[in-house]
Amino acid sequence: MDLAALGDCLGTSSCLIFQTVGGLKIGLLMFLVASGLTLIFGVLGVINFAHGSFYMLGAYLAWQTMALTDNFYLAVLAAALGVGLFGVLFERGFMSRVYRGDVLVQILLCYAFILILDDLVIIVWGEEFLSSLGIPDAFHRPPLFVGGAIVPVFHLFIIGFSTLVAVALWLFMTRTKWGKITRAAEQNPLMVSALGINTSLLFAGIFALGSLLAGLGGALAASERSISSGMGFSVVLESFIVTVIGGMGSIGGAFVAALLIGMTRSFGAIGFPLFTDGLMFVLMCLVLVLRPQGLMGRSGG
Amino acid sequence: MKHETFLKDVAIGIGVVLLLALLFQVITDPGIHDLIIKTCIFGLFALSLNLLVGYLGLVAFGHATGFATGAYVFGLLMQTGTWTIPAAMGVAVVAAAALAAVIGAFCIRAREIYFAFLTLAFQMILYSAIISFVSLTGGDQGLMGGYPKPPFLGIDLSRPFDYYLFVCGVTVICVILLRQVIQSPFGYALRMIRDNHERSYFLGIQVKLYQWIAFVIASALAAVSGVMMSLFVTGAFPNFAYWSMSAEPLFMILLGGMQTFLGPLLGAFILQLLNDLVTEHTRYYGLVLGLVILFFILGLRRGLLDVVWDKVSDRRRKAGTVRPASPVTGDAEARERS
Amino acid sequence: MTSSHDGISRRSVLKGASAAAAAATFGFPAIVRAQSATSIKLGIPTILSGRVAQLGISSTNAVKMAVDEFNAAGGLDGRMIELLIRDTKAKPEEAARVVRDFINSEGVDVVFNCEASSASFAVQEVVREAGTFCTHCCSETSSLSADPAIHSENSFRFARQGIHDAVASATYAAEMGKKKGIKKWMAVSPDYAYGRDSVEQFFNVLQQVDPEAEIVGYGWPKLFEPDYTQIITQVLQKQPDAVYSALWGGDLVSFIDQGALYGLFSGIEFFGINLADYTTMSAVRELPEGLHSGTRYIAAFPDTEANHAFDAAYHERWGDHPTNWAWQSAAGIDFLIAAIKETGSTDSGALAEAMRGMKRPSPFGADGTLTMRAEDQTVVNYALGWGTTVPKEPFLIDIASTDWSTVYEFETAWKKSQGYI
Amino acid sequence: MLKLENVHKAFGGVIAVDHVTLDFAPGSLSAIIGPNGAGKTTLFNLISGRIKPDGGRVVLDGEDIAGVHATEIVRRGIGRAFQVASIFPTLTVSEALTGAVLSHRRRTLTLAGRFHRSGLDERVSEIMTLTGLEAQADTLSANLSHGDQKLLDIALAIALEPKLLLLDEPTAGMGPDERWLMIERVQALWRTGGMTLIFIEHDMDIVFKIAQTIRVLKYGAVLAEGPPAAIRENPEVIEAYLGAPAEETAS
Repeated sequence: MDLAALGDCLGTSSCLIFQTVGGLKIGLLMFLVASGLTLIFGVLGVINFAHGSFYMLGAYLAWQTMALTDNFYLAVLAAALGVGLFGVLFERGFMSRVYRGDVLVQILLCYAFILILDDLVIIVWGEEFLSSLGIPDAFHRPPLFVGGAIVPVFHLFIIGFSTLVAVALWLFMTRTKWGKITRAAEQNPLMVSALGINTSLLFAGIFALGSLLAGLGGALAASERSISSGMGFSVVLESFIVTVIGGMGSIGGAFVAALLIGMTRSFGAIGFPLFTDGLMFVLMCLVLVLRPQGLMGRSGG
Repeated sequence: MKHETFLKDVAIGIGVVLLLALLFQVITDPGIHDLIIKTCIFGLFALSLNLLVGYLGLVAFGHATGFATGAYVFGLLMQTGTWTIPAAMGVAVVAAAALAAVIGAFCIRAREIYFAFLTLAFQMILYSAIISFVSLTGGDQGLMGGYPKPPFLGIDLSRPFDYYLFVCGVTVICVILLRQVIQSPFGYALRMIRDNHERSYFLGIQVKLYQWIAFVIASALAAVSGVMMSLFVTGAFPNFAYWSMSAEPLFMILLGGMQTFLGPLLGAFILQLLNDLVTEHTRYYGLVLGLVILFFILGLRRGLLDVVWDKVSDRRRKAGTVRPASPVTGDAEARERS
Repeated sequence: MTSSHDGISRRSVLKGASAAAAAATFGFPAIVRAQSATSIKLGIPTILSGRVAQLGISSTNAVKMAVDEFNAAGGLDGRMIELLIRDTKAKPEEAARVVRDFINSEGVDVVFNCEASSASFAVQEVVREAGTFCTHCCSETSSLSADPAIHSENSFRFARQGIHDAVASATYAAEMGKKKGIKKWMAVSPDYAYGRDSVEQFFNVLQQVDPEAEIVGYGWPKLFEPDYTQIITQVLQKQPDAVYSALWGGDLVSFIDQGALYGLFSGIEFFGINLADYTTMSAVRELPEGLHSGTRYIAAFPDTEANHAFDAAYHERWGDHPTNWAWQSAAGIDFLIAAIKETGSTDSGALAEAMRGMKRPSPFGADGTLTMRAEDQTVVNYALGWGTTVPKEPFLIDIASTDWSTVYEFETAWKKSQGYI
Repeated sequence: MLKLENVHKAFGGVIAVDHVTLDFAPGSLSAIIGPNGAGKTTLFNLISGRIKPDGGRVVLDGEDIAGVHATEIVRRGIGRAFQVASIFPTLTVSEALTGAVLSHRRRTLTLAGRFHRSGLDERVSEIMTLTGLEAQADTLSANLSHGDQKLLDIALAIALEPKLLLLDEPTAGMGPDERWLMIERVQALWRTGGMTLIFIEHDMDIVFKIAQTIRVLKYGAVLAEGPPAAIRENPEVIEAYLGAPAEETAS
């Protein structure tokens, strides 16, 4: 523990900017993935424990597209759509069969997919890790210097893009017909089916959207992270923590929680360098014990 | 009258231990011995978890907390070189129970998926602690360098037969105890809570207290299996506390069946066998295991022993000689319907 | 990606050249099966699945090459080596079970251990009890051989060691420090035993050879950490002259890629002990100029015909380059076969006796030879050095090799400080 | 024996029970009626400890039990059955009742000894006879008919030998003949058990036939109380409640 260092950091503008921008980037990337998890939980009431593997799949698909086309944006798009499609197949073919089963069956079904996907990517892409996608040419420029801190241009892009996605999600949920139906389904699924809305279609759609977000997160993260089998697990745990802290099913909550975790990691790395992971779990336990519905969740969950 | 069934269980238990001892002499392949040992260790681990999952309806995803605590406390005590095996074992189990008492007090406040992941979160904190507390735990390398296994009561656990019989015996004792818990009035109260916790409150059953006690008992038994595992490897390793160690007994429960008392034990056997056979032939063990799980979830829809039991009771039901559900097993269909 | 998977099956390996040889000897291939009854059995526990599968596979690849050659040459008076390779999924308790199974059920003559550290200790416990002959080919943790408490008469380590590397790194770093005026050091290393030991031993030796070296900070990402942003920003703020890192594989690649976005390597000298590795080097997107690396396995070092030949043969058969684990396993199997030939037996006591102090020509030796040091039964005098990385083959240039007499000197001091001698 | 004094409960601004003061005499049989949403079930939940009142006192035999935990209230002698039969699907009738009897005798925390019907058999058979469930002793609760499930729910409460029994619409979801059978059993239980009984009921014929006193709730407040004859004549009740009996009784 090094609280003095943390204090020093909070007192200098360069350190503050350094850690804040870093925390924002980490947090927003986390939000992309976690928002998918929380969206699916909100409507379908299941935790897609295989969500991290979807993230991994996104990274691999992006890498493959990149290898074929050498176009970063196309790679990200292909990963998002590809994983979205995979999500639909997963939901229709497997998950929808266990909605009425108990939690154990749902967890194990997802876990089976974690195992299968981890091996499948090895069979297809080999057991060696793959290099990152690299950043698009437009961002190949020296980093900016802001108040004594260094800020990579590409991080600004990630921050901007993720924020855009967050805003788009928010607009979708509040301004569109399907968004309203989604929120209604979170409150009362029976009512939605009573209204004559095809819930199977709705569920598949939500799963597609949630998976798409995981794929998108995976592809974007792969721009600067190496890709390997098993990379999804730490991600699903983090996403779950974000989901719990924010309130299961709450997109806004996930946004706040992801930023909170991002900042915890960023500043925690200075104050508690060896316990940043533990810190996340402690935070989650605190929330579960003190406010089980999460920061922005509805009560009674 | 009251003790008759317990004595019957004890008699069966003694019979099983004798049979296993005989098996050791008849089948001399140590690979089979190891298979039985690991089935016992993991079987007890899974059975203890099933007290929560099957009999109480609490899906705990952090059951390895007890397992790892048992293994580490035992291993650390043995490494001092001054402890006897039974004493160290006792302390390890009590330590795990005490830890479970604290963790359980928090976890039982949460329901369903929250409970599952809260137990997982506590386990991951333990894992982080084991990894970071290098001076005590050896960090990621685990408790290395082995420890002496001083003989007690004429039992020398460094001899294969002694260790084999020790594991079999301890497992059988724990299974009898667990069966006693399940068949006791307390065990029935657990079933009532699983079926309908709301109604249980209004019958005067303090639901949370019962859940907490069951949580502590299950963790203590998990610690026993952890101790036996520590003896198997003469050490303890952080992956005992890793999340995947908690997933294993859930598989076993799924494979063997959660409605039948010994289902998880069968599940442990299947998983060990699967592990041994599959890893000999392919390194895509995960793929195979994943497909097996899918088959059980979507194809069979319950564990193997449950299937067998349902078949048997179906036939007897048709013959009109048996009531629809055994008090031991509950009834899977009825539970699905509810 | 490229290796064949046939070697995984229980009793495979007597194939290809060896099968041809057997057929030539006995007239028909069916005899291969019967022959295996008297074969020399090697049980290999290793990691074939998960994130580090590549390492385990490369280990077994190297072993298969030597074994096929041995069998093709007629084995030991017709006794062929049979390989039993099992995936232990990097779990120590699984390694213990597999090794017990090897010894008790399969009756292996030798446990050829290709496990990482913690599983190696579990394997050591089993073979120590059973008395089986064992070679550890992958664990770099010094205490495995240095600590007398876990010593076994029949266990030999064929792997580089943390303390040796630390001496090599520190002497090189001190020299570079003088040349480039490096005073302030920082460490970025994975938060597990290997990463911590590596840093501790490096700084320990560094401060002895360069008393002016100052340590300004540590960054401890966890193993398999995907995102290094918070570590990188810390480094930038501490402004050290140089960073020492024991990161490896995909983690190291991610760190370099992410650090490059910040221009991290333009003002800071980077010393990555595990960088010059074929897999890693070919995965880094854009390698910054002038990074320093230790030698893991690289065909360019030692720059000898024998070493290039090994790389070429490996590449031809497996379509890939050897890894650090591959050369260590190759050395292990070479010594083992030599011991088998020398004693004409597979008795563990006899093999151990032959092994102790054995010195053999080897592509991986510092002076063309490797020595199995008798006192602690670990390999020494392997090629050890540091150089500067370049983005293309040979990947590492200006390599300075380490003087083993210096290594011995510091190693002895270290052993004393640990209470091992 | 049970007094409600100024009991108040609101759910996020919506008043469910509005300063209710009621007195139930020992051994009485009273009905609570009122339109849907009048706060009847909420009142039961407040008495039985399922929820805590925002204000007021719930006095049982001179002791305030407001805010006391449900299990403790059960121990003090209040049993209840639910509008939707609340039973244990995977237990047989006799097992469930054995569990309830064991709980009443505070033996469910016992780890020693077996869960045995012997020894308890007498009491369990007695309850089954009282409730007419003898024939179903070994039937799985989930497989019982709707009416029997309601009976079992009541039987579970009876097993606790309550001083005060709360029945929430014992005849809900039953056909006309079944209703009368049920209500006769309830009446018989009350007579033999010597307990105080309060029940919520929508069927006015039943209410007026068997209740000694009737309390009418509306919007959470007590609109009227008194013997059936008085209630029948009460103009406020007629206007507010009986004025539209067809819809209400049908619901």
